[in-house]
Amino acid sequence: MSLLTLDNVTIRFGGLTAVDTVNLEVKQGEILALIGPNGAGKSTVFNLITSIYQPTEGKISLDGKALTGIPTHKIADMGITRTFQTIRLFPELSVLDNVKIGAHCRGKAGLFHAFTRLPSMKREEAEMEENAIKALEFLDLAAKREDMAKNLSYGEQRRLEIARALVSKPKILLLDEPAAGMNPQEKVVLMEMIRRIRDTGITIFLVEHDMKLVMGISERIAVLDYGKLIAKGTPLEVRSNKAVIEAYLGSGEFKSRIRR
Amino acid sequence: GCGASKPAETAPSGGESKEPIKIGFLGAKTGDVAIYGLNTLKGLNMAIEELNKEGVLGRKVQLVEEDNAGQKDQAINITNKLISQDKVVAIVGDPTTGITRVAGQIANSKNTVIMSAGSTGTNVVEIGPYVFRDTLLDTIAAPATMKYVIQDKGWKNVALITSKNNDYSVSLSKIFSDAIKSNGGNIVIEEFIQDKDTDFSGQITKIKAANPDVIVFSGYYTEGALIMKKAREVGIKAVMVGGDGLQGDDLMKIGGAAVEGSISYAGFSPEQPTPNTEKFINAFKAKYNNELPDLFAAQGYDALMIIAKAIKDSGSADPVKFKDTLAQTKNYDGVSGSITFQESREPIKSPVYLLEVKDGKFALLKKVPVEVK
Amino acid sequence: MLKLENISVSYGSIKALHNISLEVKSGEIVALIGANGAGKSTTLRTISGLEKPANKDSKITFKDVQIQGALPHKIVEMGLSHVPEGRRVFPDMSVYENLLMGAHIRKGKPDQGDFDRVYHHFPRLKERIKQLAGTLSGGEQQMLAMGRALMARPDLLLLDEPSMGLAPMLVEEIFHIIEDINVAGTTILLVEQNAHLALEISNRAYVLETGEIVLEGLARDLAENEDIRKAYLGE
Amino acid sequence: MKKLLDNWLIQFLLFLCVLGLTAFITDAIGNVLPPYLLMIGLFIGINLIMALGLNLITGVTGQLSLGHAAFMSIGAYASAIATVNYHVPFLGGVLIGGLVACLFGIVIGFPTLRLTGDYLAIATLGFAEIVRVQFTNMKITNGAIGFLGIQGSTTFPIVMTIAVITLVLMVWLENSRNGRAMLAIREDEIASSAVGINTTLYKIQAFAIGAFCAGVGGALFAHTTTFIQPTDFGFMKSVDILSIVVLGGLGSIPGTIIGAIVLTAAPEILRPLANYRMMVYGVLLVIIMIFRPYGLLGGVNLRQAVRRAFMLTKKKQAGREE
Amino acid sequence: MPILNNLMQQLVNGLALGGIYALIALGYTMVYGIIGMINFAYGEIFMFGAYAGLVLALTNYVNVYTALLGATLITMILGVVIERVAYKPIRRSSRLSALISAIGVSIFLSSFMVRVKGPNTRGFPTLFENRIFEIGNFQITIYQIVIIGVAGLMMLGLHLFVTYTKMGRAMRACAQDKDAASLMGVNIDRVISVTFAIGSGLAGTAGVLAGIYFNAVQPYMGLLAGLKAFAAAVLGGIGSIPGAMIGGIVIGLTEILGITVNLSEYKDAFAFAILILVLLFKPSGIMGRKANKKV
Ligand SMILES: Nc1ncnc2c1ncn2[C@@H]1O[C@H](COP(=O)(O)OP(=O)(O)OP(=O)(O)O)[C@@H](O)[C@H]1O
Ligand SMILES: Nc1ncnc2c1ncn2[C@@H]1O[C@H](COP(=O)(O)OP(=O)(O)OP(=O)(O)O)[C@@H](O)[C@H]1O
Ligand SMILES: [Mg+2]
Ligand SMILES: [Mg+2]
Repeated sequence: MSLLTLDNVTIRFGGLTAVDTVNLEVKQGEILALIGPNGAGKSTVFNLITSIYQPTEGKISLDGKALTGIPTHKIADMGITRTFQTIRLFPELSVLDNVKIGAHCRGKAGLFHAFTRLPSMKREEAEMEENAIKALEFLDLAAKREDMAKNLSYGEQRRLEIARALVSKPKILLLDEPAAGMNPQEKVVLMEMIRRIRDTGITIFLVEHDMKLVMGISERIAVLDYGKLIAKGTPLEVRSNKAVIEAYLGSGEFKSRIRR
Repeated sequence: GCGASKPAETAPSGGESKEPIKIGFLGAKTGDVAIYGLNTLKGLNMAIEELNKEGVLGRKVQLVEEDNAGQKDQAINITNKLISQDKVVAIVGDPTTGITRVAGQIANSKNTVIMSAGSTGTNVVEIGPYVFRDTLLDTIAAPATMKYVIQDKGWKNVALITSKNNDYSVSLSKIFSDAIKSNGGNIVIEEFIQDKDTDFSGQITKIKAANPDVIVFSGYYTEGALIMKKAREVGIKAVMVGGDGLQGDDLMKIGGAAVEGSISYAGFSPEQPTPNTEKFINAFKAKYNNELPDLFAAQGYDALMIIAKAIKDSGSADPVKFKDTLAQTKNYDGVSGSITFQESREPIKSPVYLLEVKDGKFALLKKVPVEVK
Repeated sequence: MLKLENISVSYGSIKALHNISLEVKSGEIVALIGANGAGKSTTLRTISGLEKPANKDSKITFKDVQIQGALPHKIVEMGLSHVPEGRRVFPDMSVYENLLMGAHIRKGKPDQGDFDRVYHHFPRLKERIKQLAGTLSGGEQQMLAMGRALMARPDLLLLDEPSMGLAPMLVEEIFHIIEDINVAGTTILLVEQNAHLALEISNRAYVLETGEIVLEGLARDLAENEDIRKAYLGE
Repeated sequence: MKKLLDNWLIQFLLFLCVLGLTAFITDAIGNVLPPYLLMIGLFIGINLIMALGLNLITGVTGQLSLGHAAFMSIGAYASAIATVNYHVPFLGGVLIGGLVACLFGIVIGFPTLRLTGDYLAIATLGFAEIVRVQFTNMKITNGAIGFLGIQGSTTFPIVMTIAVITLVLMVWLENSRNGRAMLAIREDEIASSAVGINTTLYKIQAFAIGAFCAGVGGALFAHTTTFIQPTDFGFMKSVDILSIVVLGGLGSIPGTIIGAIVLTAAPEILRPLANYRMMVYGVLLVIIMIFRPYGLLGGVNLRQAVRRAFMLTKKKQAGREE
Repeated sequence: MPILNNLMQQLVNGLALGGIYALIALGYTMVYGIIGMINFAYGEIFMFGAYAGLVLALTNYVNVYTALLGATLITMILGVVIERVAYKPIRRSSRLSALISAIGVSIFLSSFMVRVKGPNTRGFPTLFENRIFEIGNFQITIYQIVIIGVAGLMMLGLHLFVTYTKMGRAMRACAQDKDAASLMGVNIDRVISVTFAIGSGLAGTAGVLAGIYFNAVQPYMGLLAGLKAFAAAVLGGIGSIPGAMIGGIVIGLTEILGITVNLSEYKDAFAFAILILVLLFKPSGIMGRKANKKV
């Protein structure tokens, strides 16, 4: 059952075709990883899905509904949220506010409510706060809820981004290099978290360069090179794909050339 | 009650008190319109110096000067401060109509005399019995000027230029335009500028094409000079005619040869002075580095002197009392001409001086006496 | 070559470093590893003059000259290059201009040899010579940042997480390049999350935890250390 | 559920009490304070109302506006025309002033809010200049000559009451879903839209509310001076209001209050300096920015402090109830 | 065809006026582009330049070149001092703080000039004789030619300097990332000083030329000039040097066009309306690069 479908999606920047006729389906409830060399077009795929870029050609749809031309902010309403490769938090706001803002599209209160503070609005606020704290607890950030986001360390900021994306209860969560800047220990924890998120019914679409993580949790992997899909399959299949090894994986066994 | 908290009443009226009589100055010392305020102030300081040689009712006169930077909210604050904190008996200023209207409301409600030494617009003295001005009214001078220009000079085709963001200019242009029509002239082109503009090439190009006999400009001298420079540059031969806004040595300093022949009216002229005026001019030059007094300085000087005279004549420094004496002033021989307050307290100044720029100076063209009804 | 004694640094009320001391000898590769927020980047930023030590008795010696408190450009002129965290390429300049900026401290125009050296390590940069750096992919930007630093022909190179966000093959490549650069005579202080590879190529290493150095020693020894294996190698 | 309703009622009553108290106290102050100080107080109030509006636009939502005086002038003229030409009562005129300005905020907002940063700043500046030129050339405003005969109905208690209402509503807004969305836009627009915030909508909301405040301030100003001219609302007026917001601390409501007090009073306090007054004023701006680069109260997390203070009063109130 | 003649003449008028705006906008856009701050005191530096030129010109010993040079030098120093005193301490805080600081400086400078030189408008002594050329049926003056010529030359010089010299590159690097630039060995303080010196020097030159051309120097002349320069710079695309030139000329032409179609009273509105209109279709100005931030 396909949740998100990319149908012949292409985008060109000037002369450069960053994503080239990509066909891809993300299935309900799975963890799908998108890997590929730097500059292959992975982040661009995410930007296309979230309408930050519009495809030059092709179509993207969620649950059969076309996403093309829909403004970015409505994409979140429809159930797709994401994290960014370069962290984009609300740096001068508290951790809790960051997450509350993440739940924006699940709220209803408008100006009228803001100015009257009717009970219904307070109820929504309380509920939102509760959900936000739950999300923070889930990502082990509850203790930092009053800190300013910019004062968190890199790894914490990455987790906060996930919490913010999660709190809107998306159908599908796009993670762009969530493990970047984390040490192996932290990556293990992150892996566990991603699994648990999926277990709550959220589909995961993941871009990541850490093969331990990718191979460890993904059910399927798609490989992008120069904007083209060069392979699709289970981790096992992909790992042994010649083209993938050549373009991306390398030997996997680093040996110092000069010492030991 | 009315005037219950008036300071002047707490001090017994008459000569016994040694407290100085305080006069407030309201005007801009900084900001766009600072020039008018600062020149008024020069005249005021002259007056104070002179008054303090003998004193008024045996008391010194003291000037409290405040800068409103040309802003209404500051003007309100200052007026309140001058009245309630400094306890002045009269305020001289502001040279502009707009602020005078605002300050006039307050001064009038607090029973303090206010005399503007420059405002020419409508709805000023109508505010109430404490509001005065000693300016030559455009409604009298402008028609007289147009009559001279159109009938005596025969310049029938007029280019009328208005500074659209200057209330003085907009009001004056209306008067000019009516007077032009009633004297049989016709406006061949009407153009607009803004105060502080420096480039008039666009307007002048159009005026040249309209080929007028005369350029009537209702704004201030800076823009006037620049307009004429441009006009001469493109070969327009017509001279400029305008109101007392053109009065100011800077007209010639900036305009040079281009403003030769320009005609304007004024309630004050250093030319062919009366003895009184001559004395003032000499003292002014001595005090201010050989500078010639301008209209604002002369009117500022006169404003304070008229007020002082009213205080002396009524024997009281209480504005409630001396305002009536002030309103009675008739044919006061001021340095800026003779001043009479009508029943409405609107001033009539006589004569109207028609001046022409000659060899870089304002030369008297004609004195037009004004009938006091 | 480089010596840090008693360095403490705070950001407002947050203390990022407490009395750090470490040393890098000429010709070495020294690794600095530690968890997120341990203060690794802060250490590098302090060395290159971007942050000022908070305490008076702190001392940073580079080539026998005390440099604590000096302005970054002075330190750079002495032969130190710093590839900062997050690449920090000049986004509105072309790749070529970025490289030229790298050679800023050198008198006159950099010669073709410098460019060739960079292109040799990073052929991808040669392909993108005219592209604006801001539109490069993450990995391409990392290559540019390192290439840019090499243009200054530094004696000491500070690298802040050079493998972050790179494809596995590239990670290996980058580490080989680091070795090559070192072999060619540049001393290197390397901050890495990828402790595995970092320890593999370094002579010595320091472990930083919440602003303090908790362990130091030969890289080989640390790689064998049980605690380290658990905490930083994810085993 | 019932408890919540009670709570709301209590809060509402408390709000009314505060308003009543403000009116009462300010009225009492008005009777003892000399007119000079009173008028300064009044202008502080007017500036505060306008600055709170700009703070929402620039401080909270992060959209630099250099045209606040335009909304002020729209409010001033609209209310003047309403009260003088159509005999609308004073407070009605103030409301009309706010609403018309708000309308313009929205109309202008739609096309210009696509712009960001300094491009928006210059567009708002340009808009303000266009408005001013328009007022200079309109019949109904009497052009440069100015609009005469406005009743001097503005009083200290009225200004202060409106200021308190504005203040409370602003605090509420900032702590609501809408307020957070605006803050998010200031912090990062792309991330905001990625979490589902319609950035255009909230920017326009901020502009509309900010313009409304400016319009109300303008209306109060017009009914204080009784006479208005287009030159009263020039670029420097916009700068004055912006200075209040930045000097107080961008996005900080208490900062805006302090800013309004300091910058409105400063020209008066500096009067003894006579001819050096404006020079010192300029230097003062520089010095404050150097020593408090984030504004007088910038960087101090007063939002939480205020929240806490609110909780305290609530608790106290609850305590009294028991 | 008198109408056509008229139109040609107005075109020349518009170009000359635009030349002045461009002249002021060049230095503005440069400082703006490098430091990334709206330097509101720029207009006042321009005013200072005009006064410096005036004072020098009145000494009689001075010809037009020395007056220009002297004024340029004085404003260069002024610019550097302002930067050191009022902007450098807050370089790392928000851009709006710097904006307010700049406003403080500009209030100070204009009220200082009122104190020292009085509030009245001053004419400029004739430093060189104006001459009028008749080309066909329209006229162009030496002053106009000089203005347009100098603006064009300055634009070219500045553009070449910023694009191709080491210093220029260092300036652009500072504009994009100061920390990274300092890690390249760029002396940030020096680069910023040089930027201010050049930018302010240009303002000074523009001040003298505008003084000669308009023959009017006044303590508050900087405000409007600064605003127009700001508008021109943004219209052309912030930081783009050719953009400032184009922006200035477009605004000059628009104003004159407003006058030509009998809407003189709306000419300022026209200028800003065109600005807003252009921005709506090209949100980063005529020559501005689209802020192509990769996400
Ligand atoms: N806005 C843009 N303008 C021009 N080129 C762009 C733009 N965005 C991306 N590109 C180019 O498209 C290609 C794909 O970039 P993308 O960021 O998707 O790579 P990626 O696969 O995410 O790489 P990495 O793993 O390094 O993050 C790159 O070559 C990049 O330079
Ligand atoms: N500009 C700053 N303002 C306030 N705190 C900061 C700032 N930069 C860093 N910190 C704090 O200082 C501490 C050390 O940060 P640093 O960036 O040096 O860590 P790191 O070891 O490089 O971590 P990472 O692996 O995540 O890059 C962290 O707690 C961080 O939150
Ligand atoms: Mg990417
Ligand atoms: Mg780091």
